[in-house]
Amino acid sequence: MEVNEIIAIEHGLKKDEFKKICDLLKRVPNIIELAIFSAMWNEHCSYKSSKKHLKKLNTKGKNVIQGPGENAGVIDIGDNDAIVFKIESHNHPSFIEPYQGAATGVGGILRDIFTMGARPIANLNSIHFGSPQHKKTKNLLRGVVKGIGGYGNCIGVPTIAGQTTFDESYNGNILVNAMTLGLVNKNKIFYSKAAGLDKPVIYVGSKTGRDGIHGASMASAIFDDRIEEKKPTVQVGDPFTEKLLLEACLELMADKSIIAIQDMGAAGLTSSSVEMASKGKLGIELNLSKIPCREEKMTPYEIMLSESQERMLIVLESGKEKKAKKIFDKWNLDFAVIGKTTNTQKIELFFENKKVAEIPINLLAENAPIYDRKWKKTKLPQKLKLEKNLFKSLNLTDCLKKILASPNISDKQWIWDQYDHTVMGDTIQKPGGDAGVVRVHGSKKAVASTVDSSASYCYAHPLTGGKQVVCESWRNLISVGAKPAAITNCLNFGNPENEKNMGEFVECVEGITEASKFLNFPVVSGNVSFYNETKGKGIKPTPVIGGVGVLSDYKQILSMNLKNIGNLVLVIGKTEGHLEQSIFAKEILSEKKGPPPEINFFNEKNNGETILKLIEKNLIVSCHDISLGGILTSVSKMCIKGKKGIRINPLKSLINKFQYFFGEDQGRYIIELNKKNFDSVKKILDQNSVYFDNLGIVNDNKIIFNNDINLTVDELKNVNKTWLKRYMDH
Amino acid sequence: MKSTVIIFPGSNCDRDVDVALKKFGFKNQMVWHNDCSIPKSDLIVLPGGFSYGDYLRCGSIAGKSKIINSVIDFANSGGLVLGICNGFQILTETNLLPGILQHNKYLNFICKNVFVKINNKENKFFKNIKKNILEFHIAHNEGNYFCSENELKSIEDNNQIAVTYCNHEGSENEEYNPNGSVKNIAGIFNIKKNILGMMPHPERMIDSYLSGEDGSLFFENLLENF
Amino acid sequence: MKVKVIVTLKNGVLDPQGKAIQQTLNGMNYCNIDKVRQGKYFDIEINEIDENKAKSQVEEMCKKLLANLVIEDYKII
Amino acid sequence: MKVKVIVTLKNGVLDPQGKAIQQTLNGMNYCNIDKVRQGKYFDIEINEIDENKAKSQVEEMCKKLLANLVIEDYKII
Ligand SMILES: Nc1ncnc2c1ncn2[C@@H]1O[C@H](COP(=O)(O)OP(=O)(O)O)[C@@H](O)[C@H]1O
Ligand SMILES: [Mg+2]
Repeated sequence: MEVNEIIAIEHGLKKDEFKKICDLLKRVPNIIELAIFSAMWNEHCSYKSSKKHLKKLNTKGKNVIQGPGENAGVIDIGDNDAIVFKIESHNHPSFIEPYQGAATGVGGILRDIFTMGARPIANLNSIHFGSPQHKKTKNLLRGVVKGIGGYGNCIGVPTIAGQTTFDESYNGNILVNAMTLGLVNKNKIFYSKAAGLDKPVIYVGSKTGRDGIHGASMASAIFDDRIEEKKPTVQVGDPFTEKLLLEACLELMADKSIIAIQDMGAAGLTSSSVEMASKGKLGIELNLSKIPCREEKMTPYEIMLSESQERMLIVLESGKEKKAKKIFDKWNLDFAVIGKTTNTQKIELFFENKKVAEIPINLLAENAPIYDRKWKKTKLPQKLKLEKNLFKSLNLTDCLKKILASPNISDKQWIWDQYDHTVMGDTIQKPGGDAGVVRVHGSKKAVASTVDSSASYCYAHPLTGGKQVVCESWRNLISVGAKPAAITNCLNFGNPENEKNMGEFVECVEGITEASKFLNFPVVSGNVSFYNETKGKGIKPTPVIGGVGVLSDYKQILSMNLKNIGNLVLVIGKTEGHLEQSIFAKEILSEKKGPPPEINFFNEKNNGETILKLIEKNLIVSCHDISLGGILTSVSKMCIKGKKGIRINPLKSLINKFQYFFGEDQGRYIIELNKKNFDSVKKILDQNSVYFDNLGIVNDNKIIFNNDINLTVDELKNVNKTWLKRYMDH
Repeated sequence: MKSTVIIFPGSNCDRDVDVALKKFGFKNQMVWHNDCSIPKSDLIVLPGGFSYGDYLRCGSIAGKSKIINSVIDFANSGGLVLGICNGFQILTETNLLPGILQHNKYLNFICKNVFVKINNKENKFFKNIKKNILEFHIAHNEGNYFCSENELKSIEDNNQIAVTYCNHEGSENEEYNPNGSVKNIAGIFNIKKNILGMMPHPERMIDSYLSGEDGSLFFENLLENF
Repeated sequence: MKVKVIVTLKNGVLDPQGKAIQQTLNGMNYCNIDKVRQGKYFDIEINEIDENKAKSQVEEMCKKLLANLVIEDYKII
Repeated sequence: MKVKVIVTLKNGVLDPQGKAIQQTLNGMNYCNIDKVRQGKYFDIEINEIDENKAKSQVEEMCKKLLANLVIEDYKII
């Protein structure tokens, strides 16, 4: 087939990009070469719109072993142990086929982790759906949850935490982000950089089929009415084969046979082979006739673009082929020597004894286009004047109930009951806490992890929103007693060719960077998902932060459950009563305008670190950060989880009770302590200039405040637990 | 005491049960499904997981594996066999235990703590456990125990019901039946009571930082009864 | 040649998936759906030209693996 | 009346179950089994006497619920 501009455009390339390809090659590419270019120059692989801004991220830290640029980031957690982690999006495929889309999302991120030699120890997920009233929402949610569970449960990695939100901006474009953490000996990490000449290139795993051809371009294609036509590109996952692949790879890695390894993710064999060669400044030669194919008569074009799952590419030490094959035979997986490394710095493909493609690697990697897209700043919205009589007709009890039953606050146990969260026998904080926690098998240490996003804040003011998400992640880790270590990020945005969407991206990244620098909370890996829009309407900017923290002694873990009657409950951090962009504003006042709460980095850091001191000295027995829904929502959850009540003290604050109880000021926590420790706690708080309020005293089973609230914890629990279950059952 | 855990491709609780057995004093060894024989053991455990991806029917393909004949011989000669979750499914698929485990009634995977009542203590698995109700943990998609009425009658007549789902006080209401099992059955024995299959995972309940500690009672007792 | 097999649950065996589908269909306003039973279907490619031989071999496979006769019936179609 | 439906994976879509079954059969010494594909079978009892009407209604249900046309085909038998 003659390649021309029209065909190039059909492959997702722009006119000038096609021209650039012809110029660089000094000829018109053939169809296979065009396919390779289109895959490599696609937003998904090339990061062409985001690269310029991602460079600004704070990626350095004392504990960082590997920052962005590898399959996943790696941090040092002491005693030769390292944690490998990353988050990835599978938004578009999940919208088209929720079960398989979500399942293969989990499969993909798991491979990124074990590719580096790490055994996966925990999964997380951040999932975002349209309005509950939207006709597609329920089935998408059901399918996505089943898919995540179907894959993670089967492979035997616990899903320890997650996040689920509903917002109409996701009506036509849901978000499914999956994160995995793995454990590795820090001296036995594997990378994707090829090295050495004439080294055998090995293909292992499942056979190649016609699945997902053009998947990478689909991930970057705007949804429109022709979406049905894109359907056949969805891949089917096989968690069973992935489990075998995981065990086989780890077995092979125990020995010194592997020079470089890379999973075949987006753009399959194309991107994996090009990336390995590019990193090693080498060439690579592949014989496509040797690829194990599932179907007959697959063409080189199809083979290079296939996104069949559960496959890996390995550069092996010469002479180790037999040994490696034996391992893969044992696990009943395909194994084939398909090529070798060369000194040509080209990718050269052969098929049926003919050379079918030849491209200098640097044209695909370094010379891929980079765009400095136009972007627009978002002005900080004006503060609203909330008139007194707005609150007059409101009653605290009703507001609390309404908020606890609202989709974004309601309990998500219906979801995580379907995820195996206890397999591997080390989960010490299951979903439902501020962060999930797993022990480092066989040691005193534990690792905490959380995924967070605040799309409404980011939409109102991306810079502040970007800062806020990082801070929230930090707080969630502190709340379980973990020292925050590093983050990964999944940047879900609309169309980068749209100045407003691009501006949201740029400013969120800026916010993330500032916060991550101030908190010394580096970014070690991540993923960008653009073009999350339907019919010209983008989603709210949704950067998802995956945070990881470390407990040096797992026995120091803290939960949010209220523990003992008579204990004191304090609010740490100052409450100013910021209601704009809060759940209260949205659910009770139907008000969507105004700025998000401000971030004060100094207080954020100081409050968090002081709480860690209290935990270290065993002075507090529970802790919960204050997030969506403010103090009253947060303390209600502590009551529900701990099956205890609280008598709340009369307010001393100047702001009204709604602002006090539902305001979403940042940097705050609620802690519970035994009365006898109050003096010691106060001393530490005072020494560190940390502001606190006395919120109340734990009681048997009632939440009481003046004459405004008098509810049993069971009532609260029912209100909080029923919404999602009922929604899904009907 | 020597125990053996069989690893099938797709098993994923093999390490967990190995950890538990060793913690309570067993000398445990792992045996690969493609091996032809099992070293001398006092107990064989078929662990949880998704052997062969749970494809076709859970446990059905494992029931055709090479090692399974050795397990059957061991069981038929009176050796102690414990099948947990997927292991239970394998035991029914090999006809070492009657009935079958179907898809959960409410069609979702369930991962949570449940209570089970011990129905029969005249066997090595539960003999000296003081409590009658244990808090255990389940994690499965196909734990809905089913058998024909005749079979059920024979199971009851022979005292083969091992554990049943209940609440913390022992009430066996349908409300406390998480998956729709006949008679709230969570685990059963063979007639001779040397084979136990059950859906709950005692190996996930072996220290106070996990979901509970009643699994410790189970393993401690098992060791004691040798 | 190709042999096709259907495996269904025996009468009287509870079929939670079938029931859920029926309820969903009723909920979608297909009110005249009285019952749904779900089963399995297999397409088997067998290297055997004699139809009778192929079928009897598949029958054997059904008994040994494809169906669990405790709760299922099979039918070669 | 009763309508019977078979839902199968589209050609070329990975069928991990079918693959596992085929390998097991090969392992059980059925060496002439070249390929197994697994699908779903539905037995639908529909309160409708007109066969054509019943079938066209089931067809609609297949499109809306029983099959996911992204990866599956259906056939009324
Ligand atoms: N998709 C999910 N997967 C796993 N766990 C989830 C998921 N969604 C929510 N959760 C769990 O529910 C808990 C409560 O979530 P959420 O209602 O967002 O509360 P919070 O505002 O306190 O974080 C989370 O901490 C998380 O562990
Ligand atoms: Mg929290």
